Amino acid sequence: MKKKYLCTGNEACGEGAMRAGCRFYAGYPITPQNELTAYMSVRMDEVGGTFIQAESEVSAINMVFGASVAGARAMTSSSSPGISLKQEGISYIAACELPVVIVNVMRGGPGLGNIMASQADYFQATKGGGHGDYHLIVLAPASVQEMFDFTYEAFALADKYRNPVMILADGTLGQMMEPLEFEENIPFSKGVSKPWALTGAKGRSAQHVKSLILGGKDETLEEHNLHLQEKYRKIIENEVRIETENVGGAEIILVAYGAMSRIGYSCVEAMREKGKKVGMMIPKTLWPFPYDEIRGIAEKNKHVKFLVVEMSSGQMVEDVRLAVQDDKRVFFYGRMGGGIPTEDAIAREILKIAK
Amino acid sequence: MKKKYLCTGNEACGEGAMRAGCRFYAGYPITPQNELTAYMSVRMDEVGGTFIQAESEVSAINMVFGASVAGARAMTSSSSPGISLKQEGISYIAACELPVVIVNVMRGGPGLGNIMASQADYFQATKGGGHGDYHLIVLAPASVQEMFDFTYEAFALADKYRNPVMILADGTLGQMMEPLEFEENIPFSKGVSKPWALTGAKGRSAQHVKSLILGGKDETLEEHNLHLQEKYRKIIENEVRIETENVGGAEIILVAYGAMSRIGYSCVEAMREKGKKVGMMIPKTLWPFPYDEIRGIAEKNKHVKFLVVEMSSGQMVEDVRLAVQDDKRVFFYGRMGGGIPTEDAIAREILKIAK
Amino acid sequence: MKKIVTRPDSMKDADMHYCAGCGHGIIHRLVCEVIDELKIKETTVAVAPVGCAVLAYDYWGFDTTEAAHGRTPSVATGIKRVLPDRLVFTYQGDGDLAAIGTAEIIHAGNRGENISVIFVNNGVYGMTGGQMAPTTLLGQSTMTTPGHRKASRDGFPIKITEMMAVLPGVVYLERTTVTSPKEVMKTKKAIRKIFDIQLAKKGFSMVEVLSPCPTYWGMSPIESMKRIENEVIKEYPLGIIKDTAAM
Amino acid sequence: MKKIVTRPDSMKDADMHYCAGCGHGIIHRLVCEVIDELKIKETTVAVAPVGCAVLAYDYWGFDTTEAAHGRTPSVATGIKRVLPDRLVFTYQGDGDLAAIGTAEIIHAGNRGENISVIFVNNGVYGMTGGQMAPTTLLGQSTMTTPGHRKASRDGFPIKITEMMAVLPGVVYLERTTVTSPKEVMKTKKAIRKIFDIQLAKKGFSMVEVLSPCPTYWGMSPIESMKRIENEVIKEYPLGIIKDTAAM
Amino acid sequence: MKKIDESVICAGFGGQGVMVLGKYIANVGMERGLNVTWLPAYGIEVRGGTAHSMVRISSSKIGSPIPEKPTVAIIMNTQSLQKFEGVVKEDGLIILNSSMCDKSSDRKDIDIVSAPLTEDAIKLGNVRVANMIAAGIFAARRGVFSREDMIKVIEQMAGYKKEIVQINIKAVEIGMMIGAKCK
Amino acid sequence: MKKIDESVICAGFGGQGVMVLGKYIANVGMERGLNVTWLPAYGIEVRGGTAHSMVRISSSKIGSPIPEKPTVAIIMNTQSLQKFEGVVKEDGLIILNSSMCDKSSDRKDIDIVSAPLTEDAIKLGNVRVANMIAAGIFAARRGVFSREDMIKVIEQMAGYKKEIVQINIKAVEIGMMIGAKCK
Amino acid sequence: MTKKTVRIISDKCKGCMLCAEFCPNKAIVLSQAINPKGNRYVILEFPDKCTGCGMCAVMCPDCAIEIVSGN
Amino acid sequence: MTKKTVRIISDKCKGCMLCAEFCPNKAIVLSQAINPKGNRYVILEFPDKCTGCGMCAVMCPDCAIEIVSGN
Ligand SMILES: Cc1ncc(C[n+]2csc(CCOP(=O)(O)OP(=O)(O)O)c2C)c(N)n1
Ligand SMILES: Cc1ncc(C[n+]2csc(CCOP(=O)(O)OP(=O)(O)O)c2C)c(N)n1
Ligand code: SF4
Ligand code: SF4
Ligand code: SF4
Ligand code: SF4
Ligand code: SF4
Ligand code: SF4
Ligand SMILES: [Mg+2]
Ligand SMILES: [Mg+2]
Repeated sequence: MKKKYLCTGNEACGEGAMRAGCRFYAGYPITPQNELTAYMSVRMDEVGGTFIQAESEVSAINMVFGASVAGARAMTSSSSPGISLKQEGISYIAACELPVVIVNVMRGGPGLGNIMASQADYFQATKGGGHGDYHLIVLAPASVQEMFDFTYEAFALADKYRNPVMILADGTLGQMMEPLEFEENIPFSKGVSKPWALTGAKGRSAQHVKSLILGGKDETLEEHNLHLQEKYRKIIENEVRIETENVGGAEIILVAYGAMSRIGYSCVEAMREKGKKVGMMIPKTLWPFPYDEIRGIAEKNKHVKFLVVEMSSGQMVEDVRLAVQDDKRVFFYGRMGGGIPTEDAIAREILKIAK
Repeated sequence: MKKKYLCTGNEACGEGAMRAGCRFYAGYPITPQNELTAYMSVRMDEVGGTFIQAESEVSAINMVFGASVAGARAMTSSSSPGISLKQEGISYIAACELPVVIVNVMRGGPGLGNIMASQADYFQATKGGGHGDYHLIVLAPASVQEMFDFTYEAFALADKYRNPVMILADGTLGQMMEPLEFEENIPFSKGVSKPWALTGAKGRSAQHVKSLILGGKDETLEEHNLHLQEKYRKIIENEVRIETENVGGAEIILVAYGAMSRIGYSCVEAMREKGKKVGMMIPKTLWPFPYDEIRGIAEKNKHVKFLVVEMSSGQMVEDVRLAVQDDKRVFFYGRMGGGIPTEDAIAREILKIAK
Repeated sequence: MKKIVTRPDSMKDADMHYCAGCGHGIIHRLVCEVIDELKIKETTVAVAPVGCAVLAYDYWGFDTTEAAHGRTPSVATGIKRVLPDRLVFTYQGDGDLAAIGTAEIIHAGNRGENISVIFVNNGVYGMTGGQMAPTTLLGQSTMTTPGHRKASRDGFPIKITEMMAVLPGVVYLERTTVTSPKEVMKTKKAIRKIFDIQLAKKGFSMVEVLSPCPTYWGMSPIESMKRIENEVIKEYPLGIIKDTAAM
Repeated sequence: MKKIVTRPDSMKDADMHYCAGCGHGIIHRLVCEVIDELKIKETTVAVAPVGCAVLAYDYWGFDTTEAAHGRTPSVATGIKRVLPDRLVFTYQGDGDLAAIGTAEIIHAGNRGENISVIFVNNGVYGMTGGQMAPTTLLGQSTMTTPGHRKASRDGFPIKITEMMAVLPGVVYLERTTVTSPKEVMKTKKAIRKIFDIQLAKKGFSMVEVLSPCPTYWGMSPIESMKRIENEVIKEYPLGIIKDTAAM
Repeated sequence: MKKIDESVICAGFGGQGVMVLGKYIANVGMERGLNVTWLPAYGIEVRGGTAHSMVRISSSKIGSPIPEKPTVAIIMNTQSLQKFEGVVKEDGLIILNSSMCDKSSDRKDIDIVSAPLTEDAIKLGNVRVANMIAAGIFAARRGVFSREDMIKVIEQMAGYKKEIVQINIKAVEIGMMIGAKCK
Repeated sequence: MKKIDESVICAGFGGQGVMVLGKYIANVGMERGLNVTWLPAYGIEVRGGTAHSMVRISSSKIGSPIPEKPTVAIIMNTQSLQKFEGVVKEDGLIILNSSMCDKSSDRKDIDIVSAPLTEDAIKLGNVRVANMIAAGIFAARRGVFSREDMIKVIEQMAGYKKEIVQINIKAVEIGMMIGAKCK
Repeated sequence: MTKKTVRIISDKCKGCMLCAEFCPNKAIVLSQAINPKGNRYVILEFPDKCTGCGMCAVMCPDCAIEIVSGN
Repeated sequence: MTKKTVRIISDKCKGCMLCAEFCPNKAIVLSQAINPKGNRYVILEFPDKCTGCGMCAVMCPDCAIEIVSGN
């Protein structure tokens, strides 16, 4: 039976994790994701899983490292400053190919900033905030339902590719409420078998998890990197997701993700009612980024223009430029530090471009 | 009088800092930059400055935050994993507009990786490894002399713009020796006056340094961000640096920075001797990136192709693509995890493209 | 009409954002009173934490900087080494000091940095909405300890001040509270003491103040004061914990 | 010919990268001997540090993971909570444990995590080439203390084990060394003890082993052992520091 | 089904229940089978001060959870009136807690219901149900929810505490009466 | 000025002074007014094992500090011979420490000087100056540095410790003799 | 000598009642009124009882109490 | 009963001399030879003195010493 709850994005994210079989959560309080941490404390207590309020974000990311090493489905969450502190740990997790889910409910930055919604950690999430050549799979939910669905799926993706997955949300998504629907009796996901996990060398020889690769007898670090790149290529091939609305025949296509795409949608709907030919592209994976999909549209229709709207000074717009390869067709409108582009303002930008 | 020393890049960097009047250094050991830390311990002791071996990289970056708040020229250094740990601090420093110099002598990653040279932290340095919309000025020396010169200048740039500056080097640059020449009696730079520094509210009203901006009576975080963006625009206008060699009439232009540009140079020289029309572009500032300079060449000569060579899976190449706006003309060759593209291998790539 | 007691000179005339009955307000004022007594308003640089007291600089009339959460002592170290003649102090909550900033406070103490630390232990994360702090008492309920804090699941209330007593670089440690005028005055005396120690260049010192958070303790300010006296003090006894400052 | 004493079963037949006379080699072997005695090779998961012992997994014949520098106890916490029936221990240098990992070790102890910690105190950063460690003695010269370590500039040698004794979650603490066969056997007994404590689910325990780093102490292995006996032990006295495990 | 598109701002001091009010209205909308969103805004201050929540209720897919021109503003104190008076859509509704607002609105293009909600709530026996009176006014005035819709959700949200359910129902009913009566 | 372009690999065990040897040669080059680079390579192991350093000396601007085809390889142990024998440029030079290498090189296209450097050094009174003998051989054989160049830099590098300066000069001189003599 | 007494800055008062609790003479009580910040505040209900001892001011977290002397 | 004695795995030995130092009977000495890893190693110079007590093995950081019995 499907049940319908009115709940926040933070809670939906937590419940998605629980339903996916996440049984280890470590986090450290920070607004605007505190409801998620609190929710996990209660739910883990109910099911006998582990909830740890770590002494810091640095410790929390390394606790999930450990839990993942031991084979558990593990998650941590934070908001921008806390995610910055996790960057070393994230690089290690990616290097060790550990399936871990990391949630960033972004807030206004840089520095302490404020607790309003923001999308200014896009580069950090998609280009590598940590050191070295690695990638997170970055999912961008745009509704409470997607906070649940994407988190649920994140664990499967993480296990499938042995790769960390980030849920990149923002303060609006985390704190807004919408009806959430899911099958009451979907079984708690059991995850996949993990022969690489360290559970004791019983019936097999001892094994290790590590990212220090000095060469010599074992593979070189370069080989390991090539292996990672090969994996990333597979992810790019299989996992790109984007939603499009009325792009055929559009003169202008709005590109936005997350909460921003919701506002964009309202704006586009209103403009279409007024007869404007405005379409929309909503990336759901930020890495891998839907370059081909956007480039495809740009090449098919040589006159279509793109307006990228973000709650930042312009980060995803670089990826759209890389896709379109013609700066004259790519426009940007954004606000920072907790400012949210309004429908009106977006509409004005569209009209400006249309001229 | 000019003196000439044979010294390592790490030492040259340290001496550059000392000559620039840096009197506060905090760091934490990590290979391949240990010579720099050790050098600073000795030199600070000599001149009565402060050297602190902090308990961690996190603490070190926040110590230089404090030293900078108090008006000193301050520096910290580390290598890739340690720089990841500094990301929160860096975002705070950028947000608080503190002049601080940060040195990253990159090593193989991700994770613990190894201690060989690498350029895989380009994205982290240039797009923002920390949270929020901020930029570091990123300088990319390519010789021991430039390790000195760029570090010396980094302090002036940091003060001029009240912005953190990163020296992005790698294990090769840090550990190689070359003759270093500088004026023995250039005065230790005194820095500029810093009315914003917190030295006690004597003869003025109390003031603060902060990045939490809630709006209300003071400016909003959005206004603060707009101010930062305005500053970044000025830096872009004034501070872009790139060296070019034989780009006029070139059929292929090699683009590389740092130690990689040295190997590239050898390769290009050899090919030119064989009559190949190969030029070279060596970005010296990675942020601000020389988009216009590269785009200028690309537009002037519609047939020239670009080969970007990096010790990474391809990071700067994205910026070159953004500049050129035509993927068919931008090629990449790179190695990872301590692998260094050889002259031979680069030559092969050039010949492949030339066909 | 003459004002005999009024807002201290170094305290700005601003409304504080704290909840009714919050200990931060009292302790803020005490800091300012001591600074006025010592006439060092013009030579003080304070470091505010991330926590409810993050806006301390809006209330204090001397130079004050922000610090990243928990890194308060590192920031103070940077300032003090550059300006050894200024009075430099940190003001930190228990999350800031005893959780995320554990390494920073211990190593600042171990280096014997000549700074003063005011550690406001309210047993909870006030700013983020009432989660467990490392100092939360067993049996106390918070947002992240379903039911209440259980040692087996959540660990023990941490006595960081007692731990720091082991460090040779730390010369003075005292625990006080603000539950009555008498205790408030003792707290003020303790703050005066650690500032004096710094001015005499004796090294690192700290006052831990047991302070109420009525909002997240879920009780009135008066009940909160009683709770400190009846429960909190049992776990965190008041008094001088270390004194090798020889002053 | 019968082998009476030989490489322990759970120790791989690999040449270790350690310098001649390095204490890590001895302690590695002791760990394996205890694991063999307890017959838990198949149910042990170890956490190696970043430090000279980073390659411990190349020498140990049981499951071993890397951990980021200093985060060793957090990684062990993650593993142990998921696999409460496995023996989980960390092996950490003094830089790893007492500098960058200060917060992690203290809070793992404070949570009373049921893990065992082997803390190899060699008073120096071996792996990175001989910089000061927080445990470096005053007067000792290192790569980052021009002249030698001075308290006024570089702080004091830190007694983290004594600090941890304050924590209720920590049930057993002992300091040993490897300067003679007798001391080596005591160290082995201590390792056995903390593993037994964990197997009995009594909580967090730790052995600190004073260990030589001949290379960066600039002396021969034998001189290094003498230095421990004559100098290091004075600062770091041997013996049981805490025992509330009731075993 | 009639096309419904309501967006409600509930604004007031921290203690006035403007968050719960919004959630309640959103819940009723959901029970009615409509799409709904709810979004809090805690203002610029960390704690204390004025806050508001935003609700959208629609028979079609909801994009933005941030109504730029809300159809309804429930205003619990003076500060909030200043902030939101101007943004309400023409033909919209302002519900004004006259107990805590020292002036009313001059707008002629909207429906304004002003009532001493705090005092009415105190009369009812609990100052905290002022918000539910406002909810009742909203229901009656905009005609999107029936009495049954409103009561069902109270029972769900308040759960087992019978007295609380009762007083909340009372408050809503009084609100609906006020809403029906006023012009 | 004659065009000079030498690149030297110095390879051996950790304790054999291959790092200092490289630095020394680079220093002499710098004193001669040439462009030089020196680069260490600690191999894959953290400590112990085989290491090498790379020197370039040139009358023109030096690009890469990593010689792909070095003109000279100074080989102090067997492992290093295996590693570098093949990369030396034709017409290049291999200097071989026969005390620690159990075989020599078969290459016919290069100049090979094999001498028991360790034993010679022990005879001189300090096993650690084996590397300086190699430096002397290099100087004599490639003809880029004069005896004066070599000695001046020893004095600069070894500084005030007279005996050390003396034994190093001796070692270089012996090396130059070996270099001049061998064919 | 003029008597010392108390001046309560009611706009700053948050009604926490710490002053009232610790007034040895119970001179302070909570008023019914609400200040512009939405808080009930305290008043010196019994000026005659006040000795100007200052205990209330010592406890006030919001600098809402001054001790004054004068006519 | 067969006598216990010592077997030194010279390829593993790094010549640290801890075994020799702690041998109660001074049965072990450093040889002049160098093993393939470039280290001088120890040998059981005086087998007769060896009682098989195992002290040397306890001290060896490199598992280079075994105690054996047999003919
Ligand atoms: C890196 C980082 N992590 C988390 C937070 C969120 N945060 C702000 S204050 C705080 C803790 C506040 O508790 P405490 O230090 O006890 O101060 P109080 O508010 O109780 O006075 C936290 C976790 C942050 N701002 N930065
Ligand atoms: C984040 C980070 N910082 C620094 C380093 C460099 N590093 C490697 S090991 C080490 C310290 C080693 O000292 P210790 O823990 O005492 O171990 P030892 O080598 O002495 O056994 C350091 C600083 C690193 N790898 N990662
Ligand atoms: S939440 Fe607690 S600590 Fe924070 S202001 Fe309110 S009462 Fe004070
Ligand atoms: S450097 Fe020191 S700790 Fe490291 S292996 Fe060598 S002797 Fe051991
Ligand atoms: S001054 Fe003393 S007597 Fe007067 S109101 Fe205050 S506490 Fe009471
Ligand atoms: S103590 Fe201060 S804030 Fe509290 S009630 Fe008294 S005057 Fe008001
Ligand atoms: S077994 Fe005993 S007697 Fe024999 S060599 Fe070893 S230490 Fe000496
Ligand atoms: S203790 Fe071991 S390594 Fe050291 S000399 Fe003896 S046999 Fe060799
Ligand atoms: Mg607190
Ligand atoms: Mg150590």
